[in-house]
Amino acid sequence: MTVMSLHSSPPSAVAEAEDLQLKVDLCSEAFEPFACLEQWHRQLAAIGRWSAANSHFIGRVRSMATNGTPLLALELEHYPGMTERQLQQLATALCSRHGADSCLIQHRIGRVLPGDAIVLVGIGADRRGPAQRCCQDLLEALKHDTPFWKREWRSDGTGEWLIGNTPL
Amino acid sequence: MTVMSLHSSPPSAVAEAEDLQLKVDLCSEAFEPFACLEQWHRQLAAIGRWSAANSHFIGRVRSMATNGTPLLALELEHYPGMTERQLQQLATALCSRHGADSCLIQHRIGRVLPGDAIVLVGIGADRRGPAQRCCQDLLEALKHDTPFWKREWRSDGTGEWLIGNTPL
Amino acid sequence: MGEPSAEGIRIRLFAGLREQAGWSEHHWPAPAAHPHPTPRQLWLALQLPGELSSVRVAINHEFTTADTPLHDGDELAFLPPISGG
Amino acid sequence: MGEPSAEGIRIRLFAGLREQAGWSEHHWPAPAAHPHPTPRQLWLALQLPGELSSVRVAINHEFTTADTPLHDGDELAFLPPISGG
Repeated sequence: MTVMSLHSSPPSAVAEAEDLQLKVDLCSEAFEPFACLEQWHRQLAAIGRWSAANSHFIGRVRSMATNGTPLLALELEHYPGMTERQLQQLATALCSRHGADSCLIQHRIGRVLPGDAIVLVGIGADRRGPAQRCCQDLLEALKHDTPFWKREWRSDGTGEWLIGNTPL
Repeated sequence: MTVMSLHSSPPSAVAEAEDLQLKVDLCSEAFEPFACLEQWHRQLAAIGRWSAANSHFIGRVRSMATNGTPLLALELEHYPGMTERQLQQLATALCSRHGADSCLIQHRIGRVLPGDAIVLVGIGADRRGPAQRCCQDLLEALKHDTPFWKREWRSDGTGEWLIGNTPL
Repeated sequence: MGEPSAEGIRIRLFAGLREQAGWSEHHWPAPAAHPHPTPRQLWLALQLPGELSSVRVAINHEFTTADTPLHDGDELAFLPPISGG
Repeated sequence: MGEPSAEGIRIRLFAGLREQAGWSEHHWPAPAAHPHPTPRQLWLALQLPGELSSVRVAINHEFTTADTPLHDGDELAFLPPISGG
């Protein structure tokens, strides 16, 4: 599995949120969301940074294309460099705003099959409200303000770029 | 591990939401939230009932008592029979309201140690908004409308019943 | 007081309320002369501690009001403030 | 047009916009006579398809406006509607 990992923050982000535990990966092959979460929580616990409140979201690729025909696969394009930078900036800003303590983002790139996890967001905070709100806001930011593009490959052989996202 | 399991709905609940995949357990010993989630998702996938949007919440016992002293353990009392029934009714009603497709609840009873998972709520739906909102609402319902009582056992040997919950 | 029925009413307390009262379960032999007491009447009759307004009432595992008439065989519970999750 | 600078401006397209335009990357040799073109000017000069108002503009991996002056060595990207997550 090829993973582009951004475990450390750039100098400017570190100054803003030096206590945030942040891990952002773009995964070019399938990832197991629960194994990722378990490992992340284990890492946090090992440094005494586990949280009382943990909110997670896992998005999986649907079986149907937006036109109602069977979906063969989604193709995920991104903007190497900007996508990682944007994810890290958005996560740092939102975790700071909500007072969250930890943030895990895993996002697929490349060809993703129906049923496969395409995105995982995990937020740890001291209270459930901030954890839940931060997880929601980060998911929206990731869907609307991070350079990812989805192309649907359909069973009739056609491929079409999606314009925007499914409604909230 | 002793588990009181409620995998099937009572006749009345089945009629209201026959399509809901529901699993509610009261666990008298520590549970591994990610192993539970993975197994649950595997079960749903096996019957073709996996969801595109999955929202989870995991609550862990804090290290500090509400008076700021170290916490030895939480003691979780419940009302056998009513607690299970209430969880099932609340989950069925909220999943129906939000249009969620699956619901997993795991809740500890007995003596729970700091860092241990005390509650797990997992909701599957077709879209992220319903999944997130249902997960939040069910967590609040579980905290305020299900007969559970927490007693803090503190390092000075005292034990005190908590009145209500931490703020949202 | 009249003759108690065969079943009567089972009364249960939990958590802090149980400890303040000093008991967890009580059998109330519903007298023929007053067969349908309310939870409020039993709260007073049993001299339970604190204010009834601070607890919730459940009959047969369902929340209800303190003025719901009880029936022979019912299980009544007084629930102090809940702290789940 | 004047003499192109050493670096010029790197222009990138993505997804549907890339396919409509038929190219993914273009080097714009910033002329000395007009060293600070804006993304809007380049969009028109390159005759890119569709409306500029439907795409977002990034310079050096940061979102910005279509009227931000570009500098020698900048990377400009036109981003069609995003669909992440």
